[in-house]
Amino acid sequence: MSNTDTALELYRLMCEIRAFEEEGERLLRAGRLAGNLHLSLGQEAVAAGVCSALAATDHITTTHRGHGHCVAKGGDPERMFAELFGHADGYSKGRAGSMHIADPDSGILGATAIVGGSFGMAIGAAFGAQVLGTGAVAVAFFGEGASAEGTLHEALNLAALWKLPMVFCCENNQYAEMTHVREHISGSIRAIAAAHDLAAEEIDGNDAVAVREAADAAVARARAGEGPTLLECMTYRWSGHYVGDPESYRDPEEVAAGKAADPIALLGERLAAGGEGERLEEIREAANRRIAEAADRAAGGQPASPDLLLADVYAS
Amino acid sequence: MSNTDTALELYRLMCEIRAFEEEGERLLRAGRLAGNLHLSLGQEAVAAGVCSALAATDHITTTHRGHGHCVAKGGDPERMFAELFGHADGYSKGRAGSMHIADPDSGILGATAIVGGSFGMAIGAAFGAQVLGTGAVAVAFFGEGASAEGTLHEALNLAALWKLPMVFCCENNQYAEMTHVREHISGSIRAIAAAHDLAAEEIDGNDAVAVREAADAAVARARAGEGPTLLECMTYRWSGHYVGDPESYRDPEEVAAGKAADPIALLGERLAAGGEGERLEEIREAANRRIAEAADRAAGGQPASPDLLLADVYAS
Amino acid sequence: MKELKYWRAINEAMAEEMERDESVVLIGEDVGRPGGPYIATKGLYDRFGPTRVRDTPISESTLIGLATGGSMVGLRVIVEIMFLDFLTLAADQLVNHAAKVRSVSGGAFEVPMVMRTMCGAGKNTGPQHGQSLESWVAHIPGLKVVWPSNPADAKGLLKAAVRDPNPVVFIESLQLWASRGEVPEEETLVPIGAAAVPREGGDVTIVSWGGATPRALEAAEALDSRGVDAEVVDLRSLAPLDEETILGSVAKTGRLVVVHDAVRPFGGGAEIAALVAERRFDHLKAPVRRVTSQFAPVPFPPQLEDAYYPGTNDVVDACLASVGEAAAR
Amino acid sequence: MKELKYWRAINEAMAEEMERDESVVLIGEDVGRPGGPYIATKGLYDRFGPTRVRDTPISESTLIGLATGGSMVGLRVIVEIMFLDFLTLAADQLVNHAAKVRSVSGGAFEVPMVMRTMCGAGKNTGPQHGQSLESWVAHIPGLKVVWPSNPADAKGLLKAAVRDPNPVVFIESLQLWASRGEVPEEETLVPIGAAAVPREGGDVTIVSWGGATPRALEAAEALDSRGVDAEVVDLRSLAPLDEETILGSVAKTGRLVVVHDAVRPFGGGAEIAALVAERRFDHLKAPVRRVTSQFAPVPFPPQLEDAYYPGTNDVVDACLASVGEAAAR
Ligand SMILES: Cc1ncc(C[n+]2csc(CCOP(=O)(O)OP(=O)(O)O)c2C)c(N)n1
Ligand SMILES: Cc1ncc(C[n+]2csc(CCOP(=O)(O)OP(=O)(O)O)c2C)c(N)n1
Ligand SMILES: [Mg+2]
Ligand SMILES: [Mg+2]
Repeated sequence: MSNTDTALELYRLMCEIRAFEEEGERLLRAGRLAGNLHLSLGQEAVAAGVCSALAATDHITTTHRGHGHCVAKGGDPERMFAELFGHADGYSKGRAGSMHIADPDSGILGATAIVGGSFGMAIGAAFGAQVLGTGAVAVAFFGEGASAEGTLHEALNLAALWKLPMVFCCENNQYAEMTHVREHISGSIRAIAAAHDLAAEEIDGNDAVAVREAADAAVARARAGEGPTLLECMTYRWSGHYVGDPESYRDPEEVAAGKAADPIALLGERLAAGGEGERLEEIREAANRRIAEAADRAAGGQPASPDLLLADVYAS
Repeated sequence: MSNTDTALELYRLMCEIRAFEEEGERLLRAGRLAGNLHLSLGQEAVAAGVCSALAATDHITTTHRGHGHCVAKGGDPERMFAELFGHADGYSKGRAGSMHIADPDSGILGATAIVGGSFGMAIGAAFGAQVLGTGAVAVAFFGEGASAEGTLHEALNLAALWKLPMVFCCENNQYAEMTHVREHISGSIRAIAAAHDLAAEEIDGNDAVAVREAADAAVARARAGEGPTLLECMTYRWSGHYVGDPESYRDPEEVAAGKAADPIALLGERLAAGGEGERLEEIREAANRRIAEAADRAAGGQPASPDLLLADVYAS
Repeated sequence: MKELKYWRAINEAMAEEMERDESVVLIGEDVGRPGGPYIATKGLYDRFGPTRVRDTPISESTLIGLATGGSMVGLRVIVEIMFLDFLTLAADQLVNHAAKVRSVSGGAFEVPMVMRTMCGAGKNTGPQHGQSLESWVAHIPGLKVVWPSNPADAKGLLKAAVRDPNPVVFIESLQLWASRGEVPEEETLVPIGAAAVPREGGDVTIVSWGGATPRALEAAEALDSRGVDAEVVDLRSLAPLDEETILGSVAKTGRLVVVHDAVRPFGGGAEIAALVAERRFDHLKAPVRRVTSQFAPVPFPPQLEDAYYPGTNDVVDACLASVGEAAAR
Repeated sequence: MKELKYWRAINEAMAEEMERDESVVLIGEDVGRPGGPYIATKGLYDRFGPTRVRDTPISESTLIGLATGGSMVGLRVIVEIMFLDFLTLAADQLVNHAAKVRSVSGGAFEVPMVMRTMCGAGKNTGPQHGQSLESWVAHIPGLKVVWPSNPADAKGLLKAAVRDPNPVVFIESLQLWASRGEVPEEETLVPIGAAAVPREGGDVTIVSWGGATPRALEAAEALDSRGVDAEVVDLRSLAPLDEETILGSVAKTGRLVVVHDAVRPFGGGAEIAALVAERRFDHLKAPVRRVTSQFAPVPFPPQLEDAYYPGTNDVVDACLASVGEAAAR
């Protein structure tokens, strides 16, 4: 793919993620979804940049804020919405909700609602790839808040020791729930990784192309057996921790400044400057359409049936 | 205290630790102790250097290999032996054994048989000291193997964030059970601590004076509210992981080289060169005597009674 | 008496205990300036300051360690572990350390800490935020475990827990969060280890705790209109267990139905049923019955929750079946 | 038939399964070149090489994660967690992740892993290496839990566990480590979920598992000489539980005694007792009885272990009391 094609692809993915999150928010605010929803608005460049560097046979694990990663990795938005609705067509047959999207076909091992819970499964997939010689790479997405969990340390150490084909992708959006990173983390996450002898890098997480380039390099290293990389992607969480969060803990000015660095606008401007301006509108609209249609179709599905409550607890 | 007095004190402590461990080994091999015994032979300089820098009101937590720390911190060898024997006078009333020595009077919060389990209690004591303004410092002893547990990461981060009066003392004796550190830890432990913004330092863990100086500085920093320090003390485990370990996993030559760097001999030579030679024999004999008498008295105690099995489970 | 919401009762208990005793401190994720993820700690940071009310990193294991060590050296630490499910991240520090300190130190150290934690059962929190793991902690010597079912007990038990010299696991129900109830104006401690009998009756004993108790009480009301007089025993404490109240009630009614939101196998209801089958066998007129959730991960959507958790009707049915059962022997 | 020690049966099971299926791998602390802390993995590193047999750092939580993820992408990972007590460090990965993967993925992913772990009960391992936490794992939907009491079951259950498509917690008893028993020469799988009845009898049912089973059998022998004919049900699997065998036995004998090394409150015996009190109430001629360890941290010295754990005599006494009890109704 040419650089322009790649950039257009990133643009498309980001528009789909944004549309997904906005549609989710709309549905929740309209009272059509139960439970909590954690949006990745403003963080689209990380999901798009990293997942577009992967093949369908590569694996990711994600978090409570994982819709973007799943959309970018090739998850089906209709089945994702179905899961949000608690409908039978959902990835979890409507049983588990928005924080539990898993799909072998697109390489999504799963999301988790346990902060810091995603490293284990990812490192296991990387271990599996290494033993089986499949050449697959595993990526663990996590927030800067999750970096305080001991699970990160254990996974960094093991991945480095065994040179696992693994990318640790930290989305540093500066907040963990209602608390700023400066109250959570002493030292930088990339420095901690570097001390464990991983390749580690700080990236402008609002620049999809920069993320993509770093991801390409990290994935190449992993595939070549050269070991794991940690990417610390600096970004900002536009929305509250969850939809409906009163957000009394942060300054509206800070939020406005965060939103000014809109990854979609940023890439859009760059593409426009490169003469691709007229395609953007079309891409955006196609993305919105695709997502809206997916949501509509999902809305029309069957609610998960209590008959399936006990299904899939055990394999036989 | 003059430098010489300090050195003599370190010498005495190391002799007592050595005597304690040798007596424990003798008793176990004679079939007089149940369970496992993990000796700190060869690591005496770390326990002596660090604990002698502390006041009785300062706290330590220790590990499965903790006799040395307890002796150096002022634990009563008789009550320690009583615990090894399972006798009623033991620190745990004979219920819990060699891996569970705790004593408020000498500031020993407790040992733990859970690798990586000692950070929590220590960091809690440092937190307590900070809140209550007692000026006390807490030290967590741990092995380099324990550094692979996530608990270290969490504790380093929290201690640094809150500037807790805390010293992390890693005894890097190169082995965790039967596995060498190079198969356990990627990167160095002090580098990991430094990445968390702790003061961190490598120390010759066989040089009691060097350990003491580093500990003095770390304790002073902690007391002054300047935050935690990690000391990585390089040493060697002379004995097997436990008494009776066949040790097929390491080279007798390596062991011989390790034993050549005997911390007691090292300090003894230095003291002798400084003209203190004739006092050493006396100190050694006094230490041996003190420990032998403690073991004897403990041996004559009453076995823990089943009546006390249910005592102390709850406070009322 | 005054009316308070469940969460507010918890909040008041902490405020009063912190006011009363300077050694009481509060730590947890977002408990400080933000006032807690579910506002349970609202106002405490402003009132007691950053030394005694601390936001922490997301490090559950170390939070329990902080509470343990801090409580050994003179503090009384209230540590909030956001959800009961996250006990799984801190279990070593709680079970292998906090619970055992007193015994392994020969009684020399005490650990007067409280681990406050939320059970999300019934509120669409899904498989990792809705688990009822009370039987795990109640199985561990050295821990006390309480779970209030109403605002008055929430306040009185939390105050008692703060003053207790042992590590207490204090479970709160998200499903009761906004429920209201009368709470005494004057200072009132609810003793740990004493069950309540919010409804007396002679035909069947319903034992429940926490979020399930309101359903047990509703069931008792419904049974009343069908001529069955149910007694409800609200455990309040799972450890220590108030065996005498349970056994006394069954001695009177001869019938036992246990209701809980945890899954059935190896859940808390097994202990109650076993106890009665051991010690009130001669009084039992019918098989014991357990009314529980289904043996599956906690589902997220409302219609599945309805099917998953034991409802009032399920309790009514179990009691009717119990009463209908002829004494076979 | 050939005679094998318990540990050797475990070792053979792994060797045979690794030979049979290349996707079977083994990870854990010291399991590689050193052959395992208790030599269970002796020879496997030499035979299957460093790719499939790996020494790991001391990171229990991540070991379970490795096993989970690896087993989702095509491996069958046997992960050794040195002691059952250390489950407390890995509980999140096991309970919130491994156990739930299949359900939350809508059945799309399977986790064919085995967590092998040692229970140190009865061998002077003290309060943090001797806990019997089987009721914790048996309470979790999605996990299977087995605990062999003899070499033949150890071998056959481990082979079955490796082939099972679900996460299986495989508990091994240090107190049985060197015990010998007959093991079939030919390949034999012991089905998970099926109890054994190593001794039939008509007067009283003794249910036990793991390390307690030999004491149950000894007690049955001792009872025989006193004219009491005890049936011993060795569960082998705690999850799924072989309810039919338990209930069938009690239907015959009318009496139940459960024996285990875990503490009583909220322990495994409660589930067995509750099950019987629910479903064989009409057959019961006497109160159910549980014979368990004391409600205290596991003690270290031999004389306290003797007092702490249920001994053969305690089982005999409980059975005699049960048989002596008149059917009250
Ligand atoms: C183990 C655990 N602890 C606490 C929580 C509650 N919680 C949910 S999200 C969150 C903050 C996570 O912050 P971060 O990792 O930065 O991710 P972000 O929300 O910013 O994407 C917390 C504390 C949880 N779900 N799991
Ligand atoms: C959580 C936990 N995992 C594993 C063990 C088994 N174990 C006991 S000591 C040990 C090695 C510890 O190595 P290190 O920390 O270097 O201490 P050392 O023995 O060298 O003093 C291991 C793995 C344990 N006791 N606890
Ligand atoms: Mg964040
Ligand atoms: Mg070591």
